[in-house]
Order: sequence, then C-alpha cells, then structure tokens
Amino acid sequence: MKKELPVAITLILAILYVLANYFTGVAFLDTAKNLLDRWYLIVAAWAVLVGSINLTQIHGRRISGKREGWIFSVWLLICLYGMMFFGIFVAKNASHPGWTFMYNQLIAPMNATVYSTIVFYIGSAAYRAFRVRSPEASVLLVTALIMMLGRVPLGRMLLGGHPALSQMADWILNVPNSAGMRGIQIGACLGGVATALRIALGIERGHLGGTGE
Amino acid sequence: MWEKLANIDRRWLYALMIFVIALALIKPIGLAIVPSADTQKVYDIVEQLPPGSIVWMGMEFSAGGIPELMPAILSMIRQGWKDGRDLRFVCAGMWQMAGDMAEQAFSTVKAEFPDKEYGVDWVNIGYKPGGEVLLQQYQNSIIETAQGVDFYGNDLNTLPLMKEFTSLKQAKLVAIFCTGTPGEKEYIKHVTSPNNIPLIEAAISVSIPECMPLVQAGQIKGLVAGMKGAAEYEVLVGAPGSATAGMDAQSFSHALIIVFMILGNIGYVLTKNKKQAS
Amino acid sequence: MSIVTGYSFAFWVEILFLVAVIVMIRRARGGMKIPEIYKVAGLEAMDEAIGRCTEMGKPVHFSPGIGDLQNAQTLAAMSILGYVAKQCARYDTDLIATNRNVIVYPLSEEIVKQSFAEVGKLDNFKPDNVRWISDDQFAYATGVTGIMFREKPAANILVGAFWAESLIFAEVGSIAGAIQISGTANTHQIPFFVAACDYCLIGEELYAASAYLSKEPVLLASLVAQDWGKMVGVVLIVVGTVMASVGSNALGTLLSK
Amino acid sequence: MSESVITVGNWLQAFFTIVLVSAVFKDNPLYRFAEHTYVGLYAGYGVALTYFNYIRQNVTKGLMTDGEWSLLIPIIIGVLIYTRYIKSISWLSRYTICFQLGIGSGYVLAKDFKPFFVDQVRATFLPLWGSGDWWVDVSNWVYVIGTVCSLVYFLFTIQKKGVQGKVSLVGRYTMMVAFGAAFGNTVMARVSLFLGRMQFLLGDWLHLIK
Repeated sequence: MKKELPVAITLILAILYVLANYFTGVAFLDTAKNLLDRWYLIVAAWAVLVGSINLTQIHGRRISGKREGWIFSVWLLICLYGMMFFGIFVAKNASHPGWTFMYNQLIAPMNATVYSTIVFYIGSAAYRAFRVRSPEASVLLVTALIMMLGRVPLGRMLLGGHPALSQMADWILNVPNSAGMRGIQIGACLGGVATALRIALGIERGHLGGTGE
Repeated sequence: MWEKLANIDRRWLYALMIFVIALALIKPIGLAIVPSADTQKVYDIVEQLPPGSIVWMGMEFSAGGIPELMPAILSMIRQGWKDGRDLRFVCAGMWQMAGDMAEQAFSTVKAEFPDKEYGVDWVNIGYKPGGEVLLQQYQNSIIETAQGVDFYGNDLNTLPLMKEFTSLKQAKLVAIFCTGTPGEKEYIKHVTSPNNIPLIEAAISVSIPECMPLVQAGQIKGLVAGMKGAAEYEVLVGAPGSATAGMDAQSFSHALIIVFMILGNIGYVLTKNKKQAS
Repeated sequence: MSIVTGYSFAFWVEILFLVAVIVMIRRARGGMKIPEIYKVAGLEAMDEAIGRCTEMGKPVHFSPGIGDLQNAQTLAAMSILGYVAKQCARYDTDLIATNRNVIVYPLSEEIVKQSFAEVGKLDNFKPDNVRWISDDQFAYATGVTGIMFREKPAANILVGAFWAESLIFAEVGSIAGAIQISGTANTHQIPFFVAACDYCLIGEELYAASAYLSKEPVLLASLVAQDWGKMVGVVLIVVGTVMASVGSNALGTLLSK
Repeated sequence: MSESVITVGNWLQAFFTIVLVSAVFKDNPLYRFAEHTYVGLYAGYGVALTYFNYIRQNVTKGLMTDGEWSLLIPIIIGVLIYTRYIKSISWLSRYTICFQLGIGSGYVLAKDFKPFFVDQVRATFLPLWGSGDWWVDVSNWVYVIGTVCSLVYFLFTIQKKGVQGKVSLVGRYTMMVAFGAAFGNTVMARVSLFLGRMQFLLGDWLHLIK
C-alpha cells in the first residue's frame, strides 16, 4: 500500500498512456487517453493550494519570528489572500472589471517588465563571456557578432549597403546552428526516454521517500 | 588601465542601454531599411486586390505582441485605405484581447482618414469563445457565430458591411497577426487551404523559424517577420512609425552590446600580453 | 487495433531501445562490467561547488527549472537534487531548493528530506529551505532574484527544463558571485547557460548526470544503451544521406512509415 | 473604462515597471516591495483562476449538473496531496505524485521519440552531391557532418581519444557555432520586449512619443 502500489500505478498508467498514443482503433484506449489527459490537469488543479500553503508557512514563520524584512512577508500574505478572496467571492469570474484591471494593470505589466529585463542580462552576459579566451570562446564570439550585425539595418550600413552580413547570418542560423542543435536534440531525446523508463519501472524512486514509516 | 576595459561595471552597460533605446524612440534617425522579399510579397498582394475588396483580419495575439505586430496592422490599414483603394476590413479573433487590439489599430488610423465610417469600411467583431471551431462556423454564418453582436455590442444585422459579407469564404484575402497557438496552422487547416483564399501573416520574431516551412510550402503567401518586417512594411507604405523607430533602437542597442564586447576583448588581450611580458 | 499512421517505425525502434535499456540494466544487476564513462566537467564541479559553500558558510541554491512532470528534464533534475541534497546534508550546508510547479514542489521536498534521512541528518532538514515560489514564470524569477540578493548562495545549481528565465537566474547568480552549474536539454536556452555559467551540462549530459554522480551500475548501464541508440542514429544518417545522394528516398520513406 | 481609472492604471504600471527594472542596478527596498507584491498577487490570482476554470466547473457542472461521477477519481487523487500535512497518513500523498509521474513518464515515452529522434534523423537525409548548386551541396555537407559529429560528442562510453576525439571535437565546435548564433539571434527579440515597456513609459505614460 505504501510503496509497491504507487509504483505499480505509475507503471500501469505509463503503459496505458503509451499504448493509447501509439495505437488507434481501440475505443477503450481512445477513451482512456482523453480521460487521462483531462485527469492530469484536474489532479494538478485540486492540488493548487499546496503552493499557497507553503508561502503561508514560510512567511508566517518569518512574521512570528520577527525576522529581518518580516513586514514584506505581511504584505505578501495580504496580496495573496486579498487577490484570492477578491477573485473567488467578489469578482466570481474572469470578466469582472476589477479582476481584469488587476490583471491588465498589475500582473501582466509586471510579467512583461521582468521578461524585458533580460535585455540587460543578455548584454552583460555577452560582455563577460564572449572573450578570445580559448578557441571555443572565440567561435562563440565571432558567430554572435555576425548574428547581431546581420539582424539589424546597422550591419548593412557598415558594409555600405551590401547584404553579406545578413546573408551570412541566415546561413549560419539555417545550417551549422540547426545541425548542432539537432545533434543535441537527438541525444537528449534518448536520455529523456531512458529516464522516463527508469521512473516508470520504479528503478529511480527517490520520490517515494521515507516519511510516515 | 587595461584591466578596467576588461572589467567595466555592468551597470554602465545597463544605463547606456536605457539611454540609447529612449533616445532612438524619441528622436529616430531612420537608418536605411531595405524591404525583404517576404515583406514585399505582403505589400504586393494587398496592392493587387481590386478596390473595395473585403479583407479578413485575424487578431490572434495579446498585449505582449503589440510592439512587433501593431505596426504591421497599422501599415496594412493605411495601405488599404490610401489613394481611394477603399479596401474593407472585418476583424475577429480567437484570442481574448482581439477586440481591444482591433479597436486600438482602427482608432489610430481613423484619425488620418476622416471619411471612413464604422460598419461600412470596417467591422470589429472582437473575441468570441470557441477556439478553432469558430473558424469553421464563421464559414457558415458570421452573424450567427458571433451571436449577433460586435465587439461594442452593436447588432451586426444593422451594419451595412455585414449584409454583404455573410461568410468567411467571401473574403478576398485573409491577413492574420499571430504570437502563437491558435494561429497560422489553424487558419491554413480550416480556412485558407480548403477555400483557396490567399493567407498573409505578421508574426513575432520568436515564431519566425516555425513559420518558414509554411512560407516555403506556399501555405503562407507573404510574411511580415517580427519588428524588422514591420519596419520594412512601414517603409513600403511610406509611413514610418513605431517599428521604424524600434529598428533604430534595435541597431543602437546591438551596436552598444558589440562595442562592449570589443572593449572587453581589447582589455582582455592587452592585460594578458602585459602579464606575459612581465 | 493498429499503430497510428506514420508512427510504426518510431514505435518499433523505441521498443527495441527500451528493451536494450532493460537488458543492460539486468546485466548490470548481474554484475556485468560497465565501461568507463567520460568525465563531464560540470558534474566534476558539483562537489567543489558544494564544498565552497561549506567553507564560506553559505547556502546552495538549486532550481529544477519550470517544467512539470511530463518533462523528462524535470525527472532528471529530481535525481540530481537527491545527490546534491545528500552532499549538503553530509557537510551541514544549507540547501535552498526553489520550485515553480505545485506537484514538483512536494516531490522535491520529499527527495531532500529523504536524502537528509539517508545520511542520518534528518534533524538538520529545514522545511523553510524547500520553497514553492510562484507558478508564474517571471514571478518565480523575481523570487529567485530576491534569494540571490539577500541570502547570497555561494553555489547556484540550475538543472532541468528552463525557458526565458534561464538568463535572469544565471546573470543574477553571477552578480551574487556564486559558482554556477547549469544544465538543460532545451536547446534554445543552452547558449545562455554556456555564456553565463561556469559549467553547463549540454543536452543529454543532464540525463547522464544521475548515473555519473551516483556511480550506480544500474544507471550507468542505461547510458550504455543510450550510446547504442546514438550509434544507430549515426548509422541511419550516414546510410540515408548516401542513399539520398544517389537519388533514393527509400530509407526516408521507411522512417516515415 | 473611465479616464481616471486609466490614469491610475498607467501610474501603477509605470511605478512597478521602473521599480522592477531598478533591480538590475541594485537590490533596494522598493524592489523588495514589488517582488513580494508580484509573488503574492500571482499566487492569489492563480488559485482564483484555477477555481474558476477547474474546481468550480468540476463541482457545479461536472458533478452536480452532468452527474459525471468519474470526476471524483482525479479530484480525490488531487486532494490526497494535502495528507502530507498530517504525519500519520502522509504516505497517501505519494498517490498524487505517482499518478502524475505515471502520466508524465508515459507522456515522454509516447510523445518524444518520433519527433525528436526519428523525424530529426530523417530530416538529415540530405543529398551530398548532384543538386546542381555547389553551395547547396556544401551546405548539406556541413549540415550532415555537423549533426553526426555533435551526436558522436555525446557518446559516453567511448573515451575521447584518437579519431573519436577529433570527431567529437568537430561536434563541440559545431555546437559552439550553434550557441553563438542562437545567442546573437535572440538579442533582437529581447530588445523588442524592452522596447514595449519603453514605449509604454515614454508614450502612454509621459506622452513624449506618439
């Protein structure tokens, strides 16, 4: 019940899912596949509170211990429960104007802003990493340079209107880049499949843990 | 001295980056932009439509796609309305913000064409739930599928354009603006391939590699590729806008990063030589 | 009952591959000698990074990426987490493991706790250190940024499925001065890890990690089978290319059957 | 939306945009405030959205209206995760994890092999001569050699010496070209994102640009 049955369930589900995806023409398997796809999402949905409980535990302990910055923890919990209760009991659906305001004016712009900060990090990573330190690093440097120049009007301007850089950039992207990525992809696929098999067979079972025994 | 070039505080780069991008946006200098073949094709297809043709616009994106896609939409409307060509546009979308996006586009261009009238020259159906199934149903009856109302809540039966345009099959051209799924694949599968309607697309830079095979296969007749494509389109239509300014910002920020890379390498090489000498 | 059109070749080759993995694992259990595995630099550095944290009295930060359990990289990240947790427990070093997915989080907690228990240090396990941050990609990134700024880990281990947040994690980690070991099979993110981290496990090296770190024969055996798979891939490519050059697409047709 | 709501919205957006960007320069209390706001709000948002889309739907529509009792199975499996907070029965939470792992590993086994192994191998069958265009032939050679060598690079059980060492070195360089190219190519997309935020700050908020 405690260990063997969960492992058996893992294996049975994995086999069922593989058969349902590879084979057609069996009504039972088609139903099973649709059902499992749906169940996967429902299971995760009903487990959703695990995250909020963890946030509440961690920040609750920070507050009760009056640890450095505990006031931020108070604010985080206010935001969490405020938004949750507002959504469930006041807005009641995703088209409520207050709800869309919170999303469009706060959450979406914050998301877009953090996403956009990558522009800084991509700059500093390029500055730090692309040095002629070794032949390998030099290759990185040169291809990145060609790419960056070939992608914007600046590259053409530097060559007096000639599109050589942009053509070179296209070629590098379509040929060597694509070849290197494909080699990685093929190897990674085998690694992933083998890992999944070991999990399904219960050979790797760190997740079964030792609690409650 | 040279060590400094190899170890410039990254915050200088960050501050300069904000500065050059702001400068390029406020005072664009307009570095020469040469239209690529794919953008030229989009322009030619729209140009060759007979005056008065109805174009279906699929607004398949949300706010995140605005910087790259909105300039292309504006350019297309301008191209369709200029010189008395009087193309008419019907907009809808499978993405929730479709109606807002169309509203934003047409309210901007309308200011330049005061005689254009809602309901006659364009209609904004907006977002309707149902995903790709919608595309099937729009071919049977647009008004029924849209449950009778447009984005603003008007009765679609009262709009003159909709009396003439009852099915998506009647569109002379389908133009879509996409950031992901649902997007071009759904249109090709349900609308443009079965009915043999030409499809043109503007897509964000990240999805261009995925679109290229479809362009090669002729399923997409013309492609406005990201901000670069949008800037080219603006140039073709003769109305430089945010994408053109954006391309200046792109050039400047790329140049800035390249300058830092070069400085770093100069610093690195000179420091190394000095160490070897001593 | 029939195989979905276009999937027959894939199905049978995959079955062969899976059988090869199982056969190798059984032979390893029976005591077969495993060939030596080449040294993966990032993995060699794992102990060094944890050791550095121990010396400096600073924590290790571990992120399994933002994928869910349908992603094989997350599964691989979990087994690497087991190793890292054991090493941290042995040397009494704090391990901050952050998560994005609500199912991966309890799994990571379970694994960390189990690892502490295995080396007999369950009392040192701090529940506050295995954290769920947010299910939004970039809210998770701000949370990790905060940890890097304020708790200043001396090692930053990023292995699993990463998307655009990869560079935020890696640059912020580098600003905080941490030794960084990363690994992902998401090809679009490897370039950023290669540029910004001290070591990067590229693609399949991520999957080889748990075998390499644990030196467990059963896991090493599956690497042998993976190598056979790649050799089959190479042979197919060479034969297919030569056939294509002389104008025959027979092998291509077979593969798409 | 009324004018004043839009103004408030714009100011809120501007505030959080500036503060979140400020972190790239230095950690500061305002950033810490924004970070906690974002994490807190999104956690609440996520729970409420899951409630709208799944939990309420499952109960009112699935169970009560449609009488779809089989839904109880995933619901119970999902809820079992909470037993981890009760020590004596915490082992029950393994059922949730093992259920997800079963489908998760099944998904990898069923869906990865064809597109990422078979299709990738097949797409590499490029003619090495006779295309009529020497540049296409050269490109195909580069493509095939690059793919094969980077694949050989990942052979774990063969030591990188002799011929094998040289081949995998070629593979390693091919990958470096790939990484440099992908890195340089992404800069543009990332600048576009930041341009979006700058256009908001300079346009919608400060009205410095049209």
